[in-house]
Amino acid sequence: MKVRIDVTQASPIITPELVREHGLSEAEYGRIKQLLNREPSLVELGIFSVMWSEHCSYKSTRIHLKKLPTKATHVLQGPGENAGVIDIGDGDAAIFKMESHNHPSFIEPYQGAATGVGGIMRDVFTMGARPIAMMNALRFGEPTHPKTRHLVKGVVAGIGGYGNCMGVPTVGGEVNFHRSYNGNILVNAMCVGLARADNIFLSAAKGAGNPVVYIGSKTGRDGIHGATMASAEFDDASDEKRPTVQVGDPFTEKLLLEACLELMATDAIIAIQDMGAAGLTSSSAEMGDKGGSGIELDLDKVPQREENMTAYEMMLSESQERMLAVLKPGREAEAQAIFRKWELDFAVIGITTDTKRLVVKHKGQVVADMPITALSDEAPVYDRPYAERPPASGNPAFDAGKPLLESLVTIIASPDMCSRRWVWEQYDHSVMADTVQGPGGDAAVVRVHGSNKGLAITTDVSPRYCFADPYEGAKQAVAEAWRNISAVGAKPLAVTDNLNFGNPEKPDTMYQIVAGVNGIGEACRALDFPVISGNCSLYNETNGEGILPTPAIGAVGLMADVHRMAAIGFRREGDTLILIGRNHGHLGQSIYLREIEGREDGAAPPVHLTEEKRHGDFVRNLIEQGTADTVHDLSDGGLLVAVAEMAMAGGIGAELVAAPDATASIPFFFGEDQGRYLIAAAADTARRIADAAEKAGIPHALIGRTINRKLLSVAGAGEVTLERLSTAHENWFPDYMGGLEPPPVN
Amino acid sequence: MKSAVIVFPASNCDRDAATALKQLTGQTPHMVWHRDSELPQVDLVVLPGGFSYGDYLRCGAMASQSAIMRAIKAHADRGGAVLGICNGFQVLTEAHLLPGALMRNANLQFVCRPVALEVNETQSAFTRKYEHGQRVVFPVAHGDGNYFADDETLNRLEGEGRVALRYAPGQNPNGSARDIAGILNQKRNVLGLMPHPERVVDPLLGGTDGIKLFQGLLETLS
Amino acid sequence: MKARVFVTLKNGVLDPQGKAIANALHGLGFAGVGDVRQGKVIDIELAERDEARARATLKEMCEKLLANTVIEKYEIELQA
Amino acid sequence: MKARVFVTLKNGVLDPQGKAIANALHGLGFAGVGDVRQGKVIDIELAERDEARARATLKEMCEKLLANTVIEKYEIELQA
Ligand SMILES: Nc1ncnc2c1ncn2[C@@H]1O[C@H](COP(=O)(O)OP(=O)(O)O)[C@@H](O)[C@H]1O
Ligand SMILES: [Mg+2]
Repeated sequence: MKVRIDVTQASPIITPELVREHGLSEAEYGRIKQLLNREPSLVELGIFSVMWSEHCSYKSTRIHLKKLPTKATHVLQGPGENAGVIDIGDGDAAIFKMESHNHPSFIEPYQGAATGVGGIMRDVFTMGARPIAMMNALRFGEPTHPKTRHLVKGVVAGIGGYGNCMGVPTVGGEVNFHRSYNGNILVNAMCVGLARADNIFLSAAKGAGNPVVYIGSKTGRDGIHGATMASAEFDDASDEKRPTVQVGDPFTEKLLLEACLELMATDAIIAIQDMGAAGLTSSSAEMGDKGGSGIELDLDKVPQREENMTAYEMMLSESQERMLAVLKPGREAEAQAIFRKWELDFAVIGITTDTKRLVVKHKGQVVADMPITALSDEAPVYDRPYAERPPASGNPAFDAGKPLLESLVTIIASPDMCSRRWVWEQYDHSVMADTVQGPGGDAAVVRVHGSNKGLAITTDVSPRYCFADPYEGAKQAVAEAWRNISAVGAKPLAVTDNLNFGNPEKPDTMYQIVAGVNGIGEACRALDFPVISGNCSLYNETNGEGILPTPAIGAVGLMADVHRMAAIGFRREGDTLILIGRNHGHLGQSIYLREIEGREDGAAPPVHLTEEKRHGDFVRNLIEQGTADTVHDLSDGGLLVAVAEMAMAGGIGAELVAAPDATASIPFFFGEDQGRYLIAAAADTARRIADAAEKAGIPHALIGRTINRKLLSVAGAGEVTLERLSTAHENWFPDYMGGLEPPPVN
Repeated sequence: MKSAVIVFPASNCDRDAATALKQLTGQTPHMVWHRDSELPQVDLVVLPGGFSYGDYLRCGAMASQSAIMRAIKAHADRGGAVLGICNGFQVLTEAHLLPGALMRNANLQFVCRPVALEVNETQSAFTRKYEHGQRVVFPVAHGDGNYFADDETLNRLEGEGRVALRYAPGQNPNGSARDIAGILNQKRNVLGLMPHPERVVDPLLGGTDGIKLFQGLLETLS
Repeated sequence: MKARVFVTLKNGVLDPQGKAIANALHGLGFAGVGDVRQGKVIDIELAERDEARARATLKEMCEKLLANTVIEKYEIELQA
Repeated sequence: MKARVFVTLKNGVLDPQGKAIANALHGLGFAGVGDVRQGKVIDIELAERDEARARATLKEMCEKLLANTVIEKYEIELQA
């Protein structure tokens, strides 16, 4: 953005070009003049440009997001705050949200991912929670793309670099590779925090005459216009247009966390809000808006890292590790003492007013003076046209002669299905000494410190399903998250989403968004699974090429006693394997088709939400009663992949019966029907489980047992050793990353 | 046994250490801020894991200059026990309470995983409850655990029986010289180690192999 | 030929390490310490004997690998 | 006064970062790259104007904080 250079305090002439550079349409600019009754100053133009950006205003998605279910008795705070809050009993609350840092991570993978982690943590601790777990959902381009390796390496190191230093365990996530992400990777990070339900902090700056204080790091010229960048498409010239990338400082953030929690133990705070995208601008406007008050800022008081910063730069800077708070009058000194102890900047930079206006002063001049509603309520809202597309359909043909177990080896060694150990070993997943289940299972489980309760956490979405059928695919993402939480024995409580899509101005993409939101809404209603927070990342396109629709779902569940948690690894030889759920042999859009037949076609698997719920409730009940301790849900790769994962995790082999119909062996073992679980239990327990399923009318089948040899065998199809499976499964990632591509130096 | 856990800016295993101490000694440790210049009356001082000062410049470098370090040195000189875990080990080497240095992991990556160790010396309050050669599994979680010292120092450490813990053959996660995971000072009252014993004191969290370390201290220092 | 490459953060890019070092030096009682910035120095032995060619190669190395030009700048020094 | 401090690993101390860079350079097809070593460069602004005193102060900073003399050596450069 060239504008930075010629900023003068005197009102420049605002040219159409300048308006365009600020990502505003002609009509939007007309609206701004109308709302102000005059031409905006340059600072005001900058403020409008970020507040009206897609990233901050949700102008393309707002009307659709309204349709999501957000309420339940256990929801203490739904969307609209920095993060959502749920009641988890005993006066405890879980606070969580997921957020993207896609564009910055593509430009500078280490710092982009690191600051993404820092940003989402601030969203959670600004509400009074101590972060207790992190997740990350990552999508990269195809492995052979020249940039992929470098991006993987940088992103993973950045997530670890920030999260590890913060001392918050990173307990899980997802990694996918697909060519549609070649030019637009996705880095979605989720943070879960723990607070007392009666000590939650919100961002409404209620009341006039209260001091507005700035805390954390100094303001520099970082990432000016990051929010508008996150709302624009890339093209090949983006390299040159790069705004300064923000560098993360996890050390300062750790101090900020401790200092904020210390201040929150007093009753000095009226409102508090992190400075995320669009920094000072959005934090002050949002706090004023929610509090129904006005805010007056004196920029001369803002702690500055660089000399001669203009008002425009300060208002738009995205320097990290900063917070804005409104205190009760007279409590400044007490707050300052806390921040001084933690060696952080602290400054009173403004005051709340009763004017409902945002007034910004700099060097004795008023550089912006605008009604706050112009930035929030009056921000544009679009009902963008969309073009409905029939979903992909059909159950594709396949070569029934392919050897089953060889295909299994190929699949579990493929980029999307191989072990992610290379990734998660770079994350500290056991710090805080409450990680009961780390990465590698269906859901991570983190104990609520000092209790027997546990929070189960997962993130899920299968973008290939969403591309084939945006509605069913989005339902599937919710259902899979719900299933993963049920599979460890927790009760699914609430959802956060991260809606990653291409350009909403294209009717095709807009349809993906609309259908996706509808699908999420439908599934969340059926599963009693409210959406309590989320984030939208649109314009994930390069040279007109959009990503697969990727509505990532993060979810949290609660278990009463972590000692009863189920896990995927086989525990005993001689256990019976019981499949819960119906096997239709659905191969459309399956991993099998893609990896073995090289095709991405057919219908996405349909999700039957009532079955999903019945099966999940049934399995969770067994776990809660202590009847089942070894459970895995069936998803990518179907039954045979699930069995292989359970065998590798437990180091115990298994033998499986043949498919009921010998000619349909491949769909039986690799089909991706939804709503299914696999349970391993001692023979007599298994009989009881089967009886119970029978009584409840739940489809079930005994499909094999665990054995005292370290191999996996299928009747009539031979066997494969666990060693061969594990080697294939574990080696892809380190082999790929160990390749000759140069590592970045930092 | 009375203990203190030192809190540096961006220590992050301080709570974990305190929880383990409370569980295994029955007494709540004192949490001591790095800027304090005096220690409370304690038998054991724990320098916890974490990223003091963000690991900026060098891990442990800035923390080793904290006001509290002088008191910790005096405590060690008096024969008081000092346990440095992970970042705490780095601080102890930077403060010259232990020889050598901890460098960047050989593969330049942070590593978090359970690692098998061999208890190499049982002649210390920290290791007396283990058998010589016993295998234990503690998790490691560090980016800079690659122990380095010159050959003369390494020979001396081995000769004087001060290599308390070694990574089991084939398990060295960071390239440490002679598979060293933890070392003692000459008086054997200061132990620094990269793996985290405080994370393996609860069967629910992946093992209980760390319990004996705290029990040994409890028996010796009570 | 021996070369020394300096890779430092661009002006205006936050340098958390430099900031922490400055604070630590103040804490140790070193008065009069102003701004501190930390960078990398990379010493490289090259078979190349022609200075111009060496410089060109080093520049390419910096652009491709040694410096992250989004946030860093570099300087090249040749020692005969 | 401005000072530049170089902190590099002593000879004989293994430098995994340097080695990784050398490998990466080879991987990128840069022939004729020999040994590579990576160190730190720390730029410090000082209020001190006397060169001798500045040098003495910087030496103390290095010994106390900037370098770990068990594994590192340092050089000081003053820029008036
Ligand atoms: N896709 C979505 N579904 C539900 N809530 C959403 C979604 N996207 C955003 N929200 C909610 O809208 C609010 C604003 O989001 P955002 O601007 O990302 O917050 P912040 O600036 O705090 O990061 C938040 O409360 C967020 O939880
Ligand atoms: Mg926020």
